[in-house]
Amino acid sequence: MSQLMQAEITDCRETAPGIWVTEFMAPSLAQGAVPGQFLHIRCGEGSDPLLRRPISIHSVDRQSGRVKIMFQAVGKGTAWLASRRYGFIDIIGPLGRGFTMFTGEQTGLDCYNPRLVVVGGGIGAAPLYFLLQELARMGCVQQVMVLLGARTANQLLILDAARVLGFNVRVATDDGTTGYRGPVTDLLAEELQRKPDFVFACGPSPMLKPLCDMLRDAGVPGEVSVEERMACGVGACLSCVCRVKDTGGIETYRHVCVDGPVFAAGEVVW
Amino acid sequence: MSQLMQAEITDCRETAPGIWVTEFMAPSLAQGAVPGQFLHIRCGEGSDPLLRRPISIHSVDRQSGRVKIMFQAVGKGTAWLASRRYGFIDIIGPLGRGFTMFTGEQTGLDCYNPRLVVVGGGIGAAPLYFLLQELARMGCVQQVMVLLGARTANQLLILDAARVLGFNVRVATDDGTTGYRGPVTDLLAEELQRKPDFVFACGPSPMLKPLCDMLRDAGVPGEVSVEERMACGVGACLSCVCRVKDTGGIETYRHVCVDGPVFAAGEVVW
Amino acid sequence: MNTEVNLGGIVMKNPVTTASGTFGFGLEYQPYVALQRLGAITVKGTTLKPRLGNPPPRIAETPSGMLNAIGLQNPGVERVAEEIMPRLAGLGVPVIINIAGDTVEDYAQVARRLDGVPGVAGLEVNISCPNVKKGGIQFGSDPHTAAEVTRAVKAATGLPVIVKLSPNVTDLVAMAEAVARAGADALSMINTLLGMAIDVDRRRPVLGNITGGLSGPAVRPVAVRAVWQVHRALPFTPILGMGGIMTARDALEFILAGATAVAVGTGNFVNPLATVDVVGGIEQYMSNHGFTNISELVGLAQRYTGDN
Amino acid sequence: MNTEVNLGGIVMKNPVTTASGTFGFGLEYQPYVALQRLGAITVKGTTLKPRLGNPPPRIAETPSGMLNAIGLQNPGVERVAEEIMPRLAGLGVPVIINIAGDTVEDYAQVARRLDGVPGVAGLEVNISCPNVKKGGIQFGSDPHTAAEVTRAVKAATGLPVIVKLSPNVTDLVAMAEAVARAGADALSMINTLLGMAIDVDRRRPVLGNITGGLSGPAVRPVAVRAVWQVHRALPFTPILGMGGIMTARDALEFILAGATAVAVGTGNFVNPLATVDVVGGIEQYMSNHGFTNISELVGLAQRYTGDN
Ligand SMILES: Cc1cc2nc3c(=O)[nH]c(=O)nc-3n(C[C@H](O)[C@H](O)[C@H](O)COP(=O)(O)OP(=O)(O)OC[C@H]3O[C@@H](n4cnc5c(N)ncnc54)[C@H](O)[C@@H]3O)c2cc1C
Ligand SMILES: Cc1cc2nc3c(=O)[nH]c(=O)nc-3n(C[C@H](O)[C@H](O)[C@H](O)COP(=O)(O)OP(=O)(O)OC[C@H]3O[C@@H](n4cnc5c(N)ncnc54)[C@H](O)[C@@H]3O)c2cc1C
Ligand SMILES: Cc1cc2nc3c(=O)[nH]c(=O)nc-3n(C[C@H](O)[C@H](O)[C@H](O)COP(=O)(O)O)c2cc1C
Ligand SMILES: Cc1cc2nc3c(=O)[nH]c(=O)nc-3n(C[C@H](O)[C@H](O)[C@H](O)COP(=O)(O)O)c2cc1C
Ligand code: FES
Ligand code: FES
Repeated sequence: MSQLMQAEITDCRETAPGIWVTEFMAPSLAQGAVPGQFLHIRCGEGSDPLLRRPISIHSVDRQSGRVKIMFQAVGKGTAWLASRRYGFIDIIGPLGRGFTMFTGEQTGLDCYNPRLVVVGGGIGAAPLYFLLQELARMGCVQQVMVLLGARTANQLLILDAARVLGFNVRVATDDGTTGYRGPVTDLLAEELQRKPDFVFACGPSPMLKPLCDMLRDAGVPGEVSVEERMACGVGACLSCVCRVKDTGGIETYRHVCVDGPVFAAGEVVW
Repeated sequence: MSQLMQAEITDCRETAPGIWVTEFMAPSLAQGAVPGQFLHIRCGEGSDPLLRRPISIHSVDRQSGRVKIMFQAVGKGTAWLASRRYGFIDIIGPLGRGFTMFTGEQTGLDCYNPRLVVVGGGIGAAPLYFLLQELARMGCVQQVMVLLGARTANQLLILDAARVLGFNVRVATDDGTTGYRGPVTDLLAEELQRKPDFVFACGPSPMLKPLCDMLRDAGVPGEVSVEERMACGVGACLSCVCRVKDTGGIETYRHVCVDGPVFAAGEVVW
Repeated sequence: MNTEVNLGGIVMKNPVTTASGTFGFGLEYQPYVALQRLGAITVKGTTLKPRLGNPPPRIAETPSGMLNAIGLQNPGVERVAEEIMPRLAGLGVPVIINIAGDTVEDYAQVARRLDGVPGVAGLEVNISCPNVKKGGIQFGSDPHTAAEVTRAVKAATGLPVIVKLSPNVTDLVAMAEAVARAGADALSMINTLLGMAIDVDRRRPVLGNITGGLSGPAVRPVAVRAVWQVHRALPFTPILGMGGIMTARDALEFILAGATAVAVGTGNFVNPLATVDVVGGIEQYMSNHGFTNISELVGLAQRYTGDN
Repeated sequence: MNTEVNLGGIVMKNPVTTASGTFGFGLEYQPYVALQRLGAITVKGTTLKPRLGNPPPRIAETPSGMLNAIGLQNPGVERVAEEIMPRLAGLGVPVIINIAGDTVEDYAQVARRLDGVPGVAGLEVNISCPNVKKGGIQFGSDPHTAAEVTRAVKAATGLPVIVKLSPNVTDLVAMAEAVARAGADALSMINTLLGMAIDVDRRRPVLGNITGGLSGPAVRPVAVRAVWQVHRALPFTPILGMGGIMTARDALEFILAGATAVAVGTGNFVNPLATVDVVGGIEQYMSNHGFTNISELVGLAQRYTGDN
């Protein structure tokens, strides 16, 4: 159940150039959240910046009740957040629908011992670490291939952490400073040859759009986490729409904050 | 000459409940400023709060180039300022006309070895400490009577500091927790019996208004530092007007930021 | 202490409601807010037929404000009456339904359909939504058509009718007078200011709809002025004031200017507890300053006439 | 890289000037700003006779904005022409004088007096100051009188005439068309939005004048929309855009929406270097994005027509 809370910051550090990880105490989140869900965080004290910022849950430690977010300082809200080293942050969460594998809802993933691919691009890797944590907890490490892409080597996120969990990881960078030189979707194309059972992805639209096309063409089901500007975060303001095709093929809007941020790959109209 | 500068904070502490002293490096101010002048300080990063806040110079150390301001955290601008413990503050200054004794301008104070009274009410004492520093430097300590008023004992400012400089100080509090119980103007009434040569005062309007009347009635010249809301601080926006009577007795507006904040006591129309 | 107000026939136990479109149908905020603490709940703009709304992006943040171009996405009056109202009726809080349409007849039909639906305490007629191309803006900027819509809605319902005014006009008082004469039981103001933002990197408007409505603290001075002017001209017409209210002090600006009740809009997004904080803060203010009835505060700043 | 613009006959080496009333006569900011870096300096509103202005308080801070009710305090056109212009003429920067009046004849007389005064590059006609009771607001909200003022000023001077529009109107485009037809060489927008604030503790308006004009970042979305709409309707009439510009990115929003030049107002109070920062930032943007002439940017966002 989502709550409004003041969570005490226990750590905040820059983990890669411009990428920050903030840790805070939030036992209810650590217990109740599902990978893919997000938090709506107040990033300022006055009225500028005004709106909360949606940030995914990066990892949880159920034991200690600590939760982490990983974010890129891109504008004034995230810059403010990065400047908070102690004290409290004002959070609403957990919000949204996470990856359905963990929500108990019906999913495209209904086979036994499924072979999975997890694809992260840039800061889109942030929520995927929580996903990997859960997959590891379920003992799925062997059946998962993790593909990570970034602009350049020092922007590759969650790589070491994923390997520590025991996952098989392949990487791609735009400038070839490490791994494959080119888009991470090229690596996915190779993986799709092996007909995986399900693909999880999070990243920028220019990565997710072709990715969804590839999944459709390959006939592989999957889920993607998408972004849209949000005001309320709770389904009240109707701002965060994403165009989707419903099962009957009819196009309509769904709301990223309550119907998403995770959508079936085939559902999203790019 | 006034400058726009980024001054490094060297200290910030709460000196009385809700009253802060911030010290920063600003050699040009330490050298060039005159008691009664003020600084126009940016109190925030985004656009809320938007405008700079005028704060008087509290003390200067010409040797080290350090300057102090003393301020009450009353609203969001001053609250922000109080939260800055290190880093830089964005200042314009020194601004305005200080006490004329130090500006080389003509003044009502044209006698030899003048007997002076300095009257401060509440946070109005802040700029008066700089005045006392200068008077002490000029060797005037013996001829000066300092009167300080406050709501209650722990809000009495610059008392110890003034005594350390060797000044004679009398105090008044509204609640009688220390010194005379009642307005500091009652103490001034007593002093005026002794016909001092000049009175310097800074404090809230409800103190300055009767004070100016008392000086007029006693025929004693003096100067008061007044406050008005400011946007530019440099005479460009025409917002900070104070109604004054010019020498011909004609009422007009003067601008607190450039014509003040120090005005001849007889000039101000309350 | 008495904080009860009567907003043109809608009795509210305190003067605080939600601004239409910012609080969904109330239920979205139930996990966070004790809805029973509210004087009323004003829900999303409702039209005759369901609407999908505008293409994204639908919002943009601006300094101390936001632009929105939702485009009146809503499930249509039928579902509101049949599915949503039954869930809201049980809360024991008056529900004000904001209605909109493309034609005068649309408004009347929506009003008629809602007449007698349990739980509906009043209608707020949105003649001022800047995000709907047909109707909407025209109704809100011409006194004659505004009066016509008002008359049609009044004729179609026995419920109290609040007419919501747009600030995007030269003469707000003329608009207020026209709809008051046409029978409006109360006025609400302000709807959003027409604005836009441009994405400098992509060199195109940020919003899918190009222009949108500006709300939030940024617009508060405009809203307070609107309430002040209209209350001065029409002292006996109750006003529901809104625009940038985040705290009780903000709300009190509106009340002192002449608003009988206030609505919190964008503030809910920032602080989901904004409404109840406002309720508590107003009570605190009244007890601190020795006021026993909220009505003593309404328009009190208008009495000030000194020169300084 | 060419950043020169022609604002209805006023040639500016870059598109950046100051908003009238926020930069005094320029000299006040000389200790902080290299004035020669500016495309032009627009000075305080000048009237036929000196004016004392309104009683204090004259300003109030609001979220991301400020209210002002200066009331056109100024030394009168005679002193501006005789004493101030000689000091400004030597700077080598075009000076635009903002003029105001209570009657059409007032405007004409001020314009006539300034004709031929060395250093004066153009006039900005303030038909929209909300803080002067006689005239002012009326001229700015009625297309006919606005056109009349424009014609009178044009007839009285050979200088380029910019007419400054108020956003406090229902139909800004109609105002723009009226003054353009009446001969305005350029339009400037926006003047301040009418607003007010109430001191909740003292239960009275904050400003001595009760209402005032809202400016600063808070109003930027309204200003950008104004420029967008007017440029769309009158693509060949140069626009001086202003309202909440603090940075080059803010200025570029106006230029991309259709402004030929921009003015920094309230931003000067926050950052005295705002104008020169904007000049530098626009140059930086042009070189980053491969633009060689500023004219390529004017109205560029209007070309966008896609659905997303
Ligand atoms: C469900 C969800 C989960 C997210 N998770 C993460 C995460 O784990 N780590 C991370 O770094 N970023 C994440 N983002 C993106 C993050 O919300 C934006 O980077 C952030 O809002 C930018 O705020 P700003 O003030 O720094 O930037 P500004 O550009 O100043 O923001 C201006 C406005 O635009 C909105 N905005 C800007 N970029 C985005 C965006 N990409 N998505 C949605 N709104 C945006 C802001 O919220 C704000 O309202 C997520 C977005 C969504 C929708
Ligand atoms: C020349 C001068 C010197 C001053 N020196 C000092 C000093 O040494 N120490 C000190 O504590 N205070 C001083 N003040 C008062 C100080 O400027 C205000 O307390 C401060 O601006 C309040 O800002 P805020 O954001 O905390 O309050 P808010 O109430 O949020 O401020 C809102 C707006 O009102 C203005 N404002 C509020 N109170 C005052 C005031 N008393 N005078 C002028 N503007 C005001 C603010 O600048 C701001 O624009 C001085 C004022 C002036 C004019
Ligand atoms: C996201 C959003 C949606 C809105 N939808 C409606 C609506 O459907 N009907 C309406 O009359 N006003 C609508 N409004 C306007 C608000 O009810 C209110 O008048 C305005 O936002 C000013 O108040 P605020 O500054 O507190 O938000 C909407 C505002 C926002 C921000
Ligand atoms: C203190 C102040 C004084 C102003 N005086 C004038 C004036 O004399 N004439 C005029 O046309 N506009 C005047 N304006 C309006 C500005 O020129 C400008 O149109 C408005 O402030 C919006 O720009 P900004 O948000 O950048 O300040 C004044 C604005 C302020 C804040
Ligand atoms: S952010 Fe308000 S509905 Fe999604
Ligand atoms: S503050 Fe601008 S003139 Fe004094």
